[in-house]
Amino acid sequence: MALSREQIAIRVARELKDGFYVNLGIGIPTLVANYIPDDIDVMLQSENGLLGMGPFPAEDEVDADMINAGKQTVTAATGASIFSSAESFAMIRGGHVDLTVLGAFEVDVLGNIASWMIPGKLIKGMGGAMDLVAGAENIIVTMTHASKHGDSKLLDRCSLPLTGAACIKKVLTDLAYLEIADGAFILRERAPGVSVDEIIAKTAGKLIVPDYVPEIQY
Amino acid sequence: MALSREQIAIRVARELKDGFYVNLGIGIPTLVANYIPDDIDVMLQSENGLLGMGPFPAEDEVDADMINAGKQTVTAATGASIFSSAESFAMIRGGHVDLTVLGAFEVDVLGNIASWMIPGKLIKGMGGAMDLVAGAENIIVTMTHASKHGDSKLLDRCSLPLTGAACIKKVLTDLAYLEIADGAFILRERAPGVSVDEIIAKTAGKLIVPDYVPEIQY
Amino acid sequence: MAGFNKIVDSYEAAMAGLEDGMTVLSGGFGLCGIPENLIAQIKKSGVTNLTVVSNNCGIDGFGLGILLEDRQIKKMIASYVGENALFESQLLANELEVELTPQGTLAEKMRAGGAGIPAFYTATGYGTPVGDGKEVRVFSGRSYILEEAITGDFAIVKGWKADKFGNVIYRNTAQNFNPLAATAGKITVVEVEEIVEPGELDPAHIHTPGIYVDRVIKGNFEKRIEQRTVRAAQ
Amino acid sequence: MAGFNKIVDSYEAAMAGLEDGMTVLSGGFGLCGIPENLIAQIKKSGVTNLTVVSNNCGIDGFGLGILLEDRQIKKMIASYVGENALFESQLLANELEVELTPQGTLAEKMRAGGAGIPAFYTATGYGTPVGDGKEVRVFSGRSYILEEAITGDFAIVKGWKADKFGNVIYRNTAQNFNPLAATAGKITVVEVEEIVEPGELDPAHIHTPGIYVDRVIKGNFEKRIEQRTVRAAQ
Repeated sequence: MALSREQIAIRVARELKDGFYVNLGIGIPTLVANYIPDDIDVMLQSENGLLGMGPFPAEDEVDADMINAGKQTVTAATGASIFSSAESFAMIRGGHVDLTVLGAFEVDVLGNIASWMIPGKLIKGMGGAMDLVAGAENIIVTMTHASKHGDSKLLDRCSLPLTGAACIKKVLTDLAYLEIADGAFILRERAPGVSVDEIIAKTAGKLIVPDYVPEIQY
Repeated sequence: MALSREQIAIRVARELKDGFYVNLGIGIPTLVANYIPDDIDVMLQSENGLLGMGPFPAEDEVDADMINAGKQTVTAATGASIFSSAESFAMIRGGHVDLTVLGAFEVDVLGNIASWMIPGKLIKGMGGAMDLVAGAENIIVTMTHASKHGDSKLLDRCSLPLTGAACIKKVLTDLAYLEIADGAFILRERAPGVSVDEIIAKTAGKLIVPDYVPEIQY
Repeated sequence: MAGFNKIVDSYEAAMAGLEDGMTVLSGGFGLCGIPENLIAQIKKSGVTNLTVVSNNCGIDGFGLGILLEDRQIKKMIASYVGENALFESQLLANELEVELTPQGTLAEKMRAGGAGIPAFYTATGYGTPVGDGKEVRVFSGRSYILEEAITGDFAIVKGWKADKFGNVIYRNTAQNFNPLAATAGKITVVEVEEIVEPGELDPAHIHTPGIYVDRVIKGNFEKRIEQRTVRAAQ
Repeated sequence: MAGFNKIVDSYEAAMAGLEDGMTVLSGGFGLCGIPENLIAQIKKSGVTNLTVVSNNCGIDGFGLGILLEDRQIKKMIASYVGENALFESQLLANELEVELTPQGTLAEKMRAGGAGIPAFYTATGYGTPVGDGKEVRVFSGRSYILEEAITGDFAIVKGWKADKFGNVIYRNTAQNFNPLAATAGKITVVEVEEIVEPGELDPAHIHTPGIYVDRVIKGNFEKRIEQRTVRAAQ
């Protein structure tokens, strides 16, 4: 069965390592913060200028001057630092963030990602996404494997305008965890109860299927 | 008679305007701080990262962590700000400093300045001088009109490696105050008792002498 | 002597000199740390054909969104827009020009504008529509695009506290683009919640040194919250 | 869990991994705000063929000057050198390579190195020997030269206070190049006068956020003064 949003977040959280600085995009990536393993410390970076993002505030802690990149009211964790947008993106673009998790419309076998613009629809802008994909060595894309109409989002070449070129190496969908290398998706794990055949059917881009593809354990 | 170091500083101080942010180089320019007119406020920028430099400290105020660009112990004036070298030169290179006063070996009719390097002698480096001359609209160069050997320092073309190209518009020497425009020095004022003929004799670069050249008043 | 006293007493004086066709840089991220009263003054002044540079364009009826009501904005340079219906309708009707710029590039462009750097290379946007028509250059085997600095005729900035010299500190994440905009305006206007005496702000912890600031005004702020999010009571 | 505890207990541990031929970025201006104990540890370690990037090179017997004694520095990138006789003699004997860089360009190169900007244009140095061999480009009628970023294998930094997460503040003008070097080291080591508990430093006034810092050590400092200048007693 396809993974739930929470299950995707739980699987992503396993990629976190002790001492990681992590930027979590809006949507499913944000949920990852709820599943950080107890035995590790990570520090969350919010690109509007906060390193060490804490949980949402209690009612009496709400502060209009303390928000995250999703414009939600948040708190600062003990030991946080707050800075300008230029400093924040110096961190991001300078490669100091250990892991970035973000959503996408499409990913392809070259590691290209399209996540910000659907021609013909209203274009709201890329925000910090282009900076994040250009700045991080280590990026996990989370998305559904196929659209509601059944069209694969894992392609040979992205059809939509790119957010970044040749920058994605890891994709977690509702069906599978895949790595991108040497011009192909490599199927590393599958959602519990999802067959390799289903993943093959829903992956338009070149797919390499190893002999053994374990199920993701929950 | 040629101006003393103090007289040069006094004349330069007359170029200060109320509300000016000013960077004073090492040597004679530093003395300008002693002659700021009582009826105006200026704020001194020191390129090591201090805006609002105060006087030298009293014995019991000496602080190894509070120095100026000449590495002298100083104080911070009330309302000062302290920042990194990048921020300091953002101010300088971004054109936010209203007036820069610095010394030179040579200046020429194109506004070129040479102040940092004499081939064959030990080269100590340009420090912040190249940034200052490239960043300021308004620069006053102070120097002796001629070398000890009588060689003019106001030339058609600088003979020494440049600190900056086409950036100097005002020169105050021990003999005269000159502006640079349209490929010539324009003699605006002369030191008390110094004849126009002496200035002509000691100026190698093209010199324009207006009909009336007042003496600098002290 | 007037000296370094940059305090003005009215919003008219704060925005004096703003004219049709000028470029205005604004601090703020979403509705956080926006110079809301300076924006309101721009609306009141009725100037038009503005180019506005800001990460976002406010919402319907608040922040920069109110400058859309009388079509005062000709061109918007931003990283993320469209949180308001009026923006969308003017955009679709070609009444508004939009130049979308990655958030980090936008921040760096403003900083560069203030710091005398006319252009810089960045990996952000390479291989995307943002890179179209821009010079590509390879450094150490990686491709980068050339991005030019941004400056403005005015910068409008929201601070927390300032002194009369124009030294400013920001509160929490209301800092965002404010100190960058502050460096890059020919005339930089800062509105703050509190004016303090010179010396009250720790010199080593001033976010915007007064050299960048031309005018300071004390305002009252609504500080509207865009996404009020709280955790469950314990 | 080790987590974000970056405190090390010995200078050996602080500089572990430094090898012959590496590039070291150092904070400090003159003798102000120099990481004096980290420099001493480099001397003790005996590594050679270093490229050192710092505004100055200390004086005879103190600061980076001590690395000249055993000829540990192969190349110096600085804006102003020659405050010490040993430097001069090694330079004249061609035992030391020097790349003189304008102070503002040097600061910006380090910042760029930390911020993922491989190169930028600046007016500084155009038409001078600094511009020789560098690309010139005209923006808005003015000529600029292209300058490339600097990064280091190590950055050595002197802070005032730090917490175990590596958040650092600097004291007065001892800030100078320190926060810039801190961003541009593959391994950034900060020595401080005091280690404080996380949360003691105001989040909005941290000069160097911990993300840039790999190791923190508490040291004792001589803080030698280069030009002790006092005013006459009243």
